[in-house]
Amino acid sequence: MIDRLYAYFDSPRRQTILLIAIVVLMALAPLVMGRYMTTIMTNALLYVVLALGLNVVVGYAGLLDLGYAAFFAVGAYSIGILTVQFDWNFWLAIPPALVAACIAGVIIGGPTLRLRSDYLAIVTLGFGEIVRFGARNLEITGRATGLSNIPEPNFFGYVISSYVDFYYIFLLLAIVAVIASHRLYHSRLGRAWLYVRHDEDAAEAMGINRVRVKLAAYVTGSVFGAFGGIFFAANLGAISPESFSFEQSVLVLMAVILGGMGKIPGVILGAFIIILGPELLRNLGELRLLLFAVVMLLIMLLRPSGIWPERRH
Amino acid sequence: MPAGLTAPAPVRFNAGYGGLGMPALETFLQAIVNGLVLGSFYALIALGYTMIFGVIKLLNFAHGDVYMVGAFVGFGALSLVSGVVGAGWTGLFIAILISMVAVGFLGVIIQRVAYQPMLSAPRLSILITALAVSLVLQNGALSLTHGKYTAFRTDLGFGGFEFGRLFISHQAMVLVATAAVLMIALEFFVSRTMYGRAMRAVSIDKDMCRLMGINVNRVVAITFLIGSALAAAAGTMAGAYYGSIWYFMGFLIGLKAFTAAVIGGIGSITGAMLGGLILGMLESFGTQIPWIGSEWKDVFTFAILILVLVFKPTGLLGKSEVERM
Amino acid sequence: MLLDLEQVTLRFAGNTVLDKVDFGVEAGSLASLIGPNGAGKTSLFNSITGFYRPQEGRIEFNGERILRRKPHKVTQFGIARTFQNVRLFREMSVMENVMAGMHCRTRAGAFGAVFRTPGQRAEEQYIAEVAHDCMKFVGVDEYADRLATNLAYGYQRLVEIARALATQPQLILLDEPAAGLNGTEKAALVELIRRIRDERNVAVLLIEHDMGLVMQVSEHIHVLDYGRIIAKGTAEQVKNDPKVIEAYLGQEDEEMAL
Amino acid sequence: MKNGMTALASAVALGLGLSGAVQAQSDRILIGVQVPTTGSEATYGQDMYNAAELAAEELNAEGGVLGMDIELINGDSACDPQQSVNAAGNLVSRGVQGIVGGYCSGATMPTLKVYGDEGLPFVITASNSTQLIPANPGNAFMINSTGADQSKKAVDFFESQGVERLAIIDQGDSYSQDLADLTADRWESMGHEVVRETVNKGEQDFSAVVSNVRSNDVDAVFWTAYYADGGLLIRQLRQGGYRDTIAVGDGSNSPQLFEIAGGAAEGVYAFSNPTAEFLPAAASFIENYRAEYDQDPGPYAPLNYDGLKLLAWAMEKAGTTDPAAVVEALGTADGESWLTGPISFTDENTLARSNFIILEGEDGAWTYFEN
Repeated sequence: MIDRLYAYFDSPRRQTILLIAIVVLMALAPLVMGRYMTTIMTNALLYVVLALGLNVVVGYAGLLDLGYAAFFAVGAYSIGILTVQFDWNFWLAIPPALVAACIAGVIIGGPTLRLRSDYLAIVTLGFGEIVRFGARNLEITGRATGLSNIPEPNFFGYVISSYVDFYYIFLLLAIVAVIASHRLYHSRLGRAWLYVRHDEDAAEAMGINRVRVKLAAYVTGSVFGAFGGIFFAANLGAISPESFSFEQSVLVLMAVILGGMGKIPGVILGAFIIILGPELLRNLGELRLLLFAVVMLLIMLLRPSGIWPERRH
Repeated sequence: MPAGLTAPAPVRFNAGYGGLGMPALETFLQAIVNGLVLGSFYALIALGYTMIFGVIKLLNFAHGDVYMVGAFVGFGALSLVSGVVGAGWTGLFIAILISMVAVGFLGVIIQRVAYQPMLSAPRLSILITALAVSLVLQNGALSLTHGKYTAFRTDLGFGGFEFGRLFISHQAMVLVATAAVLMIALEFFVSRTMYGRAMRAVSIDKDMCRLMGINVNRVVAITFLIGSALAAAAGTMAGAYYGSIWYFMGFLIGLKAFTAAVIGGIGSITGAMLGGLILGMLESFGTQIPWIGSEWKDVFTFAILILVLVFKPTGLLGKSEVERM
Repeated sequence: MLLDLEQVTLRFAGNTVLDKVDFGVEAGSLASLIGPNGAGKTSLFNSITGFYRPQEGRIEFNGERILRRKPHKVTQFGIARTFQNVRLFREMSVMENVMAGMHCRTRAGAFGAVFRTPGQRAEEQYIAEVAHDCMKFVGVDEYADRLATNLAYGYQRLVEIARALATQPQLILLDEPAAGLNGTEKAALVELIRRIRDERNVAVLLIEHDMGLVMQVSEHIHVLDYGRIIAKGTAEQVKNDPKVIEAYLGQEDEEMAL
Repeated sequence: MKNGMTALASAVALGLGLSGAVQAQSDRILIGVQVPTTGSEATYGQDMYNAAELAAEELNAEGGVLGMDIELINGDSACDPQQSVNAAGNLVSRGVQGIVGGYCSGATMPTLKVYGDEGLPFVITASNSTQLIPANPGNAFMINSTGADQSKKAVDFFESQGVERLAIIDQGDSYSQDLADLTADRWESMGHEVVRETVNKGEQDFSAVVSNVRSNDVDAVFWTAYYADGGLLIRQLRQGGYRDTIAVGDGSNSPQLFEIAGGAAEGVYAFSNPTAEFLPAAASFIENYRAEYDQDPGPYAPLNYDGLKLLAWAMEKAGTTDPAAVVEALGTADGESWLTGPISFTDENTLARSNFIILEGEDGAWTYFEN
């Protein structure tokens, strides 16, 4: 049944129509959604951006990254530090934040890419925790309390402030992230990620610089994460280290896995499930995380390519 | 109220040891004792990582949580037997044994249900599966305990030996001794028994073992049984020693024990023991360095992990992997 | 000499796999490397292409020192290879497989991809053209959109050659390209190897157990035994070399069917 | 069963949220209770929720507020910033007219903006980090004494005990770091010595901290974070041979500290907000609470009880549930005595009078030590 549904939407034309329909619906949604629903959807859209970013690393390049929240944190804290501690303009602070994320990507990726995949996973986890401990213990990051009073971005005189404004910002970000993911996938670099993931040696024999290609995946992923973090910080107006915990990394990873690694629509679906699911089950309390964990395990055992897997003939 | 707690404050030594009141020797010895205790926990858990990695080349993310489950099973067992034998040393030893057996089998079940079907899948898939198992155990315990700390009460008391400022509790001594006995028993098992030798053979070449008629599946199962049982023993002892258990207790220590296994050389049993001790000592002494505040302690451990993995991934006693292709 | 090896020595854990190998391939020539099993033929390939790092010696390609260079660098210099047991990107299409070869001849990165810059689009077009050309050259163009894993074994071998050609090499190393092929396919392979040299002016170095095929295509044959070159010359010269006969007599299997 | 029903109810509410118009019905007043009813601090949170429920029942029994019944909505913050923002959004969407609660300062912080945007009255009953003060848009009122008050209490106490070198240990979260910073500054400014330590949440082994405490020869240890890890620390301090004074902040004033620390918690001091058993006015509260929930009220129950009553009082005083009017009315609280003592506010909307008391651990329970 479900497979036939996917098959139906396998044609690019139908996919485009479906996509446009979804975008139009999403754009109109705040007219009928209450504040709560809009907030949750904003959160889901943030996760779409993060999950698509992690998907570049895990889904495309096949590198298990358990510290993705670190990139998210670098984006959020760069903006926070520049605007709060140094009184920079929000928009001016974005380029340095992105540069910081790229540097973080190189620092984390660089020395570790020679490692075998399971070591890589644990090292990224360690880096993620180091970033969080750093944020918690440094003066410039506001220590455990974090940074508050991050100014609301001013867009040519219009102050982006209400929850609806941020909904549209994240909708825009998500659309850009989808387009960017799609274009990356169908590019020289995107193919190189797949080559390296499938067979490193054969890829190298084809003249592909394995380390460089993987590094590009980390840096690309970190830029996605940083964009998410930048607007996350602007939206909440305050950030603290606990938002960038290991659990956050795991949730984003779950979104990628649930939806199906590598496939854009699947990852989007995964992000929505990860955010909307728990809200629907809010009163399940702790059980919801257990539920997610069990679902994740079952997916790995029974349908390892996710709910909406990558299809190839 | 336990004896000794209300004793008047001891006479203070005058500062004169670089600002430290405590004589350097005693500080040093105390750090060794602390390092031994920590190292025993790390080593017991690291053994599981290393053994499982040896036979199926899997980094078992769930191992830290097996330790946590071990603590809860030990707690349950102690509650059951304390009515009969009390919550003293006897009760605790029985609880440890029960926990080891029960959790050992849990390890085998995990291996059969979650890992066995994934052995031929891509590496990324089995890693994620291991992560999922870890999350299931963690959140299962979270749901059962509602995320609260469970007090692990024993009648062991707070007694100990005191030499000046150096203080060694009875519990710490028994703990280190128990860990040592378990490790010696393991060493004996691996080097002298048939299954132990089979285990080493499987870790070198699985296909060859199959040809030679070794039941590889059984060897893998026994490895999980022993690895998990050791973690369960560590978990129960930690519960009794620290006095409380909770669902998240396996996360950090799991990471650290993994670090210990890596330092010693993953795949090497002696390496895991050595690595555990070294990491325990490093942490114990590292945090005495005045300019590394205790808030940076875990960063210190992670930094060691990353440095070792990047610069000497084979660890101290590990064998280098066969060249590619 | 296009490729020139001098005194190359490779050891693994105390075993000497290659022992002071002197060896060369001329531009635009057809050469073969033969020898009994375990003689070190594939090790020699791996040493040339950077997968192994010989401890001693000198390897030059076009006058450029390539010893201990990374594999992708060696490919960039103009040496392409295939693998003994076909290593295609199995879950990707034939087209995508062949496009892999173009990676080292193009340069667009993430920025170009995301913003679809004119340069990037022109480059994608170029990649597609070259890939088509290479698929056509080996005769797999009709399968361009098939998954590599769904192709018959013989075709997979051809795709691998097309992929190697797409790196635009001056020298191509084929590791047992005829293994697992039937008679007709072998004949076509001989034809293809000749065309690679004649039409593309690419030198070919072959490892092959099928002596018939080797004798048919090779202009130069090098014989490796226990990590040493024991003989070199034309097919006739090698066939009658007593050292070669002795080496092959040592192991009494199919290889003797000269 | 109850959980299942509320799950269903909230799923329905979510559906309604989609269709937009969730308006408060005019015959009742919706009040959000933002406390952690799940997660590691759930014990405290559930307790606070119960107390608010008790207060609401009493008010409704007396005819309600402005003639309308009060209805509570649980906004579980789980002591987690992101979850609490979602919960706050949920409360606002469902049309609450005021909020009581706020337990973990870190989780309370980001919700200030959510309620501030709507101008809703927010009575903060437990969170007391001084970091909340500058972030308050003006609609929030703190009825728990702040960390500044507590640090003052603590410093006075240590001074009276003749302490010279004080070890201050926090847990690296907003609340405990704030209290530790304030206390350290004050203690140093008085010319004494401070040894600062931090333990990481989730860590079981505190031997490094214990060694540092012992080797630095401190006269007293002050733990500024929550009871769960506090119990571990106290136990290990005693196990490690430390015998001088130990005191804990108001995050550790739970009876459960004794469960975890065992005998080691004997003689430990706690700075505490007024807990029910030591409040003269609270006798009937305790009785009612026990009757209703079959357990003792925890340390923050009276504050949350007062919080709800105070909000109701402000609505009565304003004569309307209009948020701006209620906020203004709250500001005029005049020092009338409530369960936890007199409540009036400073210019910063914090409690004008410190209400901290000191408790001492004795025979496995807290006893009153001094005011």
